[in-house]
Amino acid sequence: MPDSFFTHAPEWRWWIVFYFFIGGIAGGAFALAALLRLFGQPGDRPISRLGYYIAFPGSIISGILLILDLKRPERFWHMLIQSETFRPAFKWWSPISVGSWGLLAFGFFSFLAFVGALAEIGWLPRGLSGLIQGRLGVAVNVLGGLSGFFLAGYTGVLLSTTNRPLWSDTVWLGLLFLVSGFSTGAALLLLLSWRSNTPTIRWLKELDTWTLMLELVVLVILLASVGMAVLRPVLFNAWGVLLLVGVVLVGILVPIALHFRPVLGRLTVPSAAVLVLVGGFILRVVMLLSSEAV
Amino acid sequence: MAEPMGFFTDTSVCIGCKACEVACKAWNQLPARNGGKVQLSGISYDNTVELNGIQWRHVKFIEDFTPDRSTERWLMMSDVCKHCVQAACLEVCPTGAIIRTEFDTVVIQQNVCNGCRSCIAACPFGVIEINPETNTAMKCTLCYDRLQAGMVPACAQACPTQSIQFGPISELRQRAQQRLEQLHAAGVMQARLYGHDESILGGLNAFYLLLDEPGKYGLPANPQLPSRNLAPSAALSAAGAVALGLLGLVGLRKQRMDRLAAEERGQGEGSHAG
Amino acid sequence: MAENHPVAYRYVAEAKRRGSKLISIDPRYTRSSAMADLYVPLRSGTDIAFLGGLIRYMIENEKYFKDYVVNYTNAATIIRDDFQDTEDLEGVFSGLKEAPQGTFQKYVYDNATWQYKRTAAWDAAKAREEAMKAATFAEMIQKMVPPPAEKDPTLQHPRTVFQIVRRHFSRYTPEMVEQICGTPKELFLRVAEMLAENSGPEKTMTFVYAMGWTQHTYGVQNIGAAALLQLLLGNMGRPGGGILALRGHATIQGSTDIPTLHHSIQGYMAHPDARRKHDTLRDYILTETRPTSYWANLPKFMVSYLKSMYGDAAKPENDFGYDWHPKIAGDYSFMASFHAMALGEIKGAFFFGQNPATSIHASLIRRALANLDWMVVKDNFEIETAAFWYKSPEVQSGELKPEQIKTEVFLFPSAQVAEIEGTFTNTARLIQFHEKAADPPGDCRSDAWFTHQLALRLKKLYADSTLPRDEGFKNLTWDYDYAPGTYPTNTRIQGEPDVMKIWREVNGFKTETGELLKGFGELKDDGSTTCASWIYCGAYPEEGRFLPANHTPDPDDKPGTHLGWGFAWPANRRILYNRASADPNGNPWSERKKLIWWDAGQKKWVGYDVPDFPATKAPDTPAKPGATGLDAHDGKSPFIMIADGKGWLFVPVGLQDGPLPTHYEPMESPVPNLLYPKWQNNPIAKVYEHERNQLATIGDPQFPIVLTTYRLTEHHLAGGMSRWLPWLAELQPELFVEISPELAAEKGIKNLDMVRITSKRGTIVAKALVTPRLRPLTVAGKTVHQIGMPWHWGFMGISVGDVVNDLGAWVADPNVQIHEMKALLVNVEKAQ
Amino acid sequence: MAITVSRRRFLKVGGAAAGTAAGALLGLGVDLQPKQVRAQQLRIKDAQVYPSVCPYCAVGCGTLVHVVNGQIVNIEGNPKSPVNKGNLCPKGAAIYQLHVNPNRLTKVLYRKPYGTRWEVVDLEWAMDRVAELVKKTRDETFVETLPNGKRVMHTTAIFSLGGATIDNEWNHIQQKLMRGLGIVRIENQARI
Repeated sequence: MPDSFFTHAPEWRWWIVFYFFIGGIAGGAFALAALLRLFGQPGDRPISRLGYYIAFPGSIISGILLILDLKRPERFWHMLIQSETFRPAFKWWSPISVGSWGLLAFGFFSFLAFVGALAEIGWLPRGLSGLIQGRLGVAVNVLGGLSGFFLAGYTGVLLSTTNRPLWSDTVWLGLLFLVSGFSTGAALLLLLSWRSNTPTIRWLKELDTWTLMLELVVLVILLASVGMAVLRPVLFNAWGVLLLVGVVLVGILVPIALHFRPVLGRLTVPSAAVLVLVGGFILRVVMLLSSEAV
Repeated sequence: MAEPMGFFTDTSVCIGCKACEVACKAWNQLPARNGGKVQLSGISYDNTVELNGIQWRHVKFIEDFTPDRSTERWLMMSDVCKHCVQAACLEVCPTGAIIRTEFDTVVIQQNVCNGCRSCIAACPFGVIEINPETNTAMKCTLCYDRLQAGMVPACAQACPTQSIQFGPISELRQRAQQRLEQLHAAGVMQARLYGHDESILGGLNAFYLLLDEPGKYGLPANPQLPSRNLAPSAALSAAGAVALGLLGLVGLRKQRMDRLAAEERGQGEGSHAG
Repeated sequence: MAENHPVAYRYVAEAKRRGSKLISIDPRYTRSSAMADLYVPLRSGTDIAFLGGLIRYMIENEKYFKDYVVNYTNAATIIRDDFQDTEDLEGVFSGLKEAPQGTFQKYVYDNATWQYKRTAAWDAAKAREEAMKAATFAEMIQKMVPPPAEKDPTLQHPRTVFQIVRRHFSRYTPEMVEQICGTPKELFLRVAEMLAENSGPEKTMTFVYAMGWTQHTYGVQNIGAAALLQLLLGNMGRPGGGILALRGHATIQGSTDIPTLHHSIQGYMAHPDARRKHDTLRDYILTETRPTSYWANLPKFMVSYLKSMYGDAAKPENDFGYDWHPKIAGDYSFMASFHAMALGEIKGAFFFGQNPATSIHASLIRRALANLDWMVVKDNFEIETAAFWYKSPEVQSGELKPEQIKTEVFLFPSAQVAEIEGTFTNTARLIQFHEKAADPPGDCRSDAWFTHQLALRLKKLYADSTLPRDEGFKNLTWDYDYAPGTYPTNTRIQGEPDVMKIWREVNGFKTETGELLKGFGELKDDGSTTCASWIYCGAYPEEGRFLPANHTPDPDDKPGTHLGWGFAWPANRRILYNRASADPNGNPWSERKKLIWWDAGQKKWVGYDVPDFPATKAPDTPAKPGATGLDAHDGKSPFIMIADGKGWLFVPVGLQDGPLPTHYEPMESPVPNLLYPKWQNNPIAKVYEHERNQLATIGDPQFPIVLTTYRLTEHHLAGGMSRWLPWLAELQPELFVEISPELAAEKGIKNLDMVRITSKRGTIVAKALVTPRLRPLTVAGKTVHQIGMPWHWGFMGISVGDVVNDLGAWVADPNVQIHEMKALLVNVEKAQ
Repeated sequence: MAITVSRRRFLKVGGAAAGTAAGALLGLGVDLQPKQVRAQQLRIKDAQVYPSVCPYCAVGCGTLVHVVNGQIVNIEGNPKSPVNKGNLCPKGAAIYQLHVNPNRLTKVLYRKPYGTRWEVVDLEWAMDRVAELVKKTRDETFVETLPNGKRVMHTTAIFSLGGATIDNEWNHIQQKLMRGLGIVRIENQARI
């Protein structure tokens, strides 16, 4: 039996599945928004703002989900502050520690961007739009974008930095989740703006398709890296079927096909986006729960 | 710092009496599963089945018989937290709840743990679980409180056959080596030590004499730290982030090119790099 | 041993580390077997065949310890000419006759022909007549000394014990052992060789047994066979030797010494009995005293006992109250009593920390409980016995209805060990004191409180009686209240008896001065000493010195007899008959195995233990012809309680069912008795007849499987002290039946399937634990399956399960009335 | 101490030798964790200790009972006892739960003849009632002499069962009281 089978499941279940999914979307959406801010046109601004609108609530929900998953939620702050000395608690080699700080940072920057975006459309004093514009905006976008990437990807690194079956039997999970976060972030942006057909949208569509192809490649490499001894007990069952149908077919291949053959007319883009989101969700479900089931 | 202390568990003399399990529960005031009302497991005489938050010692029973009984062995082993010198749980714990003590043992501070369970997933031996009464991660403390008072851990004191021996690691290693030689001399060539040297996680402060391969006892042959995956995993992710960023930039550049081309063709909207 | 007495096993583990060999002989591969150098399977209930085979092997191969056998056993003694062995009578000894009414037996033995051949004519009846006329007890005893027995130290005389034993076991060949026990011959021979190799001057070997040997209709003879073998190998009275009984209750030894048992009174004296010549104190003494052993002192023990009962009212003129003392007139043992209860002959019952509702043939017992007018249960939890009237399977099935059960039931909650001060006597006769640490909760009280308070109330109720029948009780001394001002102040509980006052009475004191006795050597037969238990005398030698509370162990480098820890009766001796640890001249048999030896300089026995021998009696002391007591033995006779000072290979008196162990089949057996086809079972075994107490026939096709029962280390007996404890309940949560993969395949049973087990007397269900630790054996040419079941369960508590003892039969060993739960015939089927 | 240094040194060297940067850094990371000393509250620190004996089998293991404020807080093997040297079996290790156990009875339960339920009754009342019943049954069933003229002075209609789990002192006064009353059906676990 592979060594990872002598371990116990941490019982990370639905809270974490949703956290990984929503955190991925939020991080991906922010990263996309930041890309548009930093390198795009003024015409990209509505979509980038949409990215901020998604990112900040996403970060809040992520935080709540993470806290809810704790067995002692009232001690969530122990992640950040040592309860006995009140010094910061930070272990750079512990993904969960770094992740807590990363989520905090992401929440902070996405909040700034969120405020900036609201200022930009006049819901808040105009002066605050400087948070996403000019030099400060660059800083917020760069740091927020990086933390967004981090948030989307670290969850996979976290799973790999264990001794559990599947998770620790590969080093590709972080990349997979990152790519999936990016694609689902893009998909949500596409879904929410499906009526428009701006260059930004076209860019997003294009980008999402490429991302999905990358995701497929990463997934294949990941499964290959895990090895049969682990795959057989973990994925040669209903979970594997779900992965093939829900992720590979529904979440990746069909959206790609739709991109090249928009058979559903106006509904093609939102349909593809929904499928990508569904696939991204199922990916988290399968990757977490198939290992937990061992 | 005091001398490193630990357990040497000699499974060749374990009689599977489970005194260690109960002595542990009694000293640490751990509850029985479901108040003791549980079902027969059907796995030989093992009905506690695993180490977990309320089961810090667990006796395994392995019936090793050939159909003709030419081989007949009933292996028993009292399992416990290994108190690894390189402890996976300690490594990943984000709150600092898990500490290394002055005895070189690994202890989860119950007033700090917030139940994130990363230690559970990290432990290569499946030692840690949440205690449903406290909702914190729990495992053997090697009776930290007793050690500080100069007492022997409850399980080692209870063990009738000295299968569980407690003492300074250096001394235990010598004893283990002697016992191994004694068994080899007696023709028990399958006997081996597990975790007695640095090859496994820098050394297990609770190490074993086994009568067969580790896998037979449910022990990983080559347990590793979870952090082995951190750098490659993080590097791949970082590279992925760069790749995705570049992908986006390429797209944006293409978009701009398209736009400039369109502008050249007709009078399009002016653009500014943002 | 590793299974049920793990902490005693610690010393075996230690010995094994030093190179000792361990053999496990058991129908099941147990946790002890897992530790053994050699595991030997055998069919349950065939131990005498196996041990007999070993005896034969040692004799035929001359592996016995000759010096020991010649000097320390009765091997050289010649038996009466009219003695006939089982070899002569095809399975029975001479003296078999029809049993009288009321014994639950078909036959009994008259042991007259089993006696030693005397050097002169001896008329015991006439001697007794003479003795009755004697003035003192000592003179009476003197008149009962018989002439010495004839001997042949060369052991060649055909009627020597040695030759009789040789002939008796001549048919127990390795082949016969294999046929009867199902043990492969090679394995048996390896056992024989290992035992022989590990016995002799340099080495000793010990047998460890528990109920696997005792719970048979020939249980006593099982032990007898082991004793015979150990005497042949010279392993008695020596360190590392002997036969160790692993007993199952904290003070099962103490409650046998101080007998809450019907057949004996204190210190292994027989209970006065209307069936024997016990009419007067003199009769009793003449019947019960063995004049040529330490038992010659019995009059002192008995008179001191009567003084402890009746105090100042016990006087020489009234035979020290002997007539007030009740006599037994039948078998009142456990099964006999429940048999009587089933017939409605018992009105009231007390159950103190014992749970008969899950005991032998429990369904019959539970029905019997409904015949009582009243019963008192005193326990920690609501055990099955207390709950029989509303929760038993018979009530569940509707056969009994609570509204129709007249029994008035009291359930008194008990204090537990740490809430009481008192002593337990362990299986090594070591009396140890436990202190009271805290008050028990609520109305929980110690059992001593209960009995004391009950006695005080009864004393009051009878205070005004003038009936002669109540005179004895009125004279019964009952002085256990603390002296004024000495009652402990750190307790809320009132009315506890003073434990040290009880000990005063048990240990004994001089009636004139009240001075505590220092040992049983000080006892007198004239009423000047009182002592309830002569064997416990000396445990409390003076005020403020209570040896059971001694807590000074030997240091690590000392011999390890730990004479400063607790008190082992008699006289703090740790190994009985330890004179045998030295050779006839008083020197240790070997340096390795020395324990006590004769120091010619000091002219006394010295060593690591308290000598179980007159301290200054030299090895070359000759026996005094015609003397009583130990003067009748020479200095080379270690067995001081035995009439000739020798270990008995052949037992002329004391056993009901023969002077030598003989293989018989259990009352229920899959095969005929291969050794003596005419006598399938112990001819004088007891059967408590009842319509519900039927037995399967030999090789009964309806019940082809042998069931043996056992205990688990995780539980305690009927479960009253374990099934209510969450920490223990979770370790073995449910009843199971261990079935070999072979039988499981035959019956279509899978692991954890529910299985129905049926005997001639009942049916229960249990979960199957299919395990290769059980295996089919080939017995008498046919395959015999054995299954095993732990019997701890019942219908109350955290961990519940069917009552395995429901399958049992009321059959008994004729010596001690123990049952036969270790070998039953059953059938096994998948349930549903 | 020497061994500690070498173990630590090995860790660093071994970590570096492992080759991967992360391995080295992380090995170091673990090693850099300070040794923490945390004062533990020993449950039995201020307890009174009473030597006792295990009430289960007949091996007679010595135990120590720890009491704080009149409450038993811990029971464990007595390392001084030559019988068990601190060892216990699972039952012995569970003695605490014989005492501190929610399933334990603390009141006298009484069931009337033909009753269908338990009643909680007063201890003194129950004792008085049992004494009355003993007297009544004894008086009704007492036999002075058998039909054959043998004097027996007994009753066989009352049965006293048990004793092997109970102190010697109780066994003594119980058998004395029973025999004093002429109750001869006395048995315990020794023959079953």
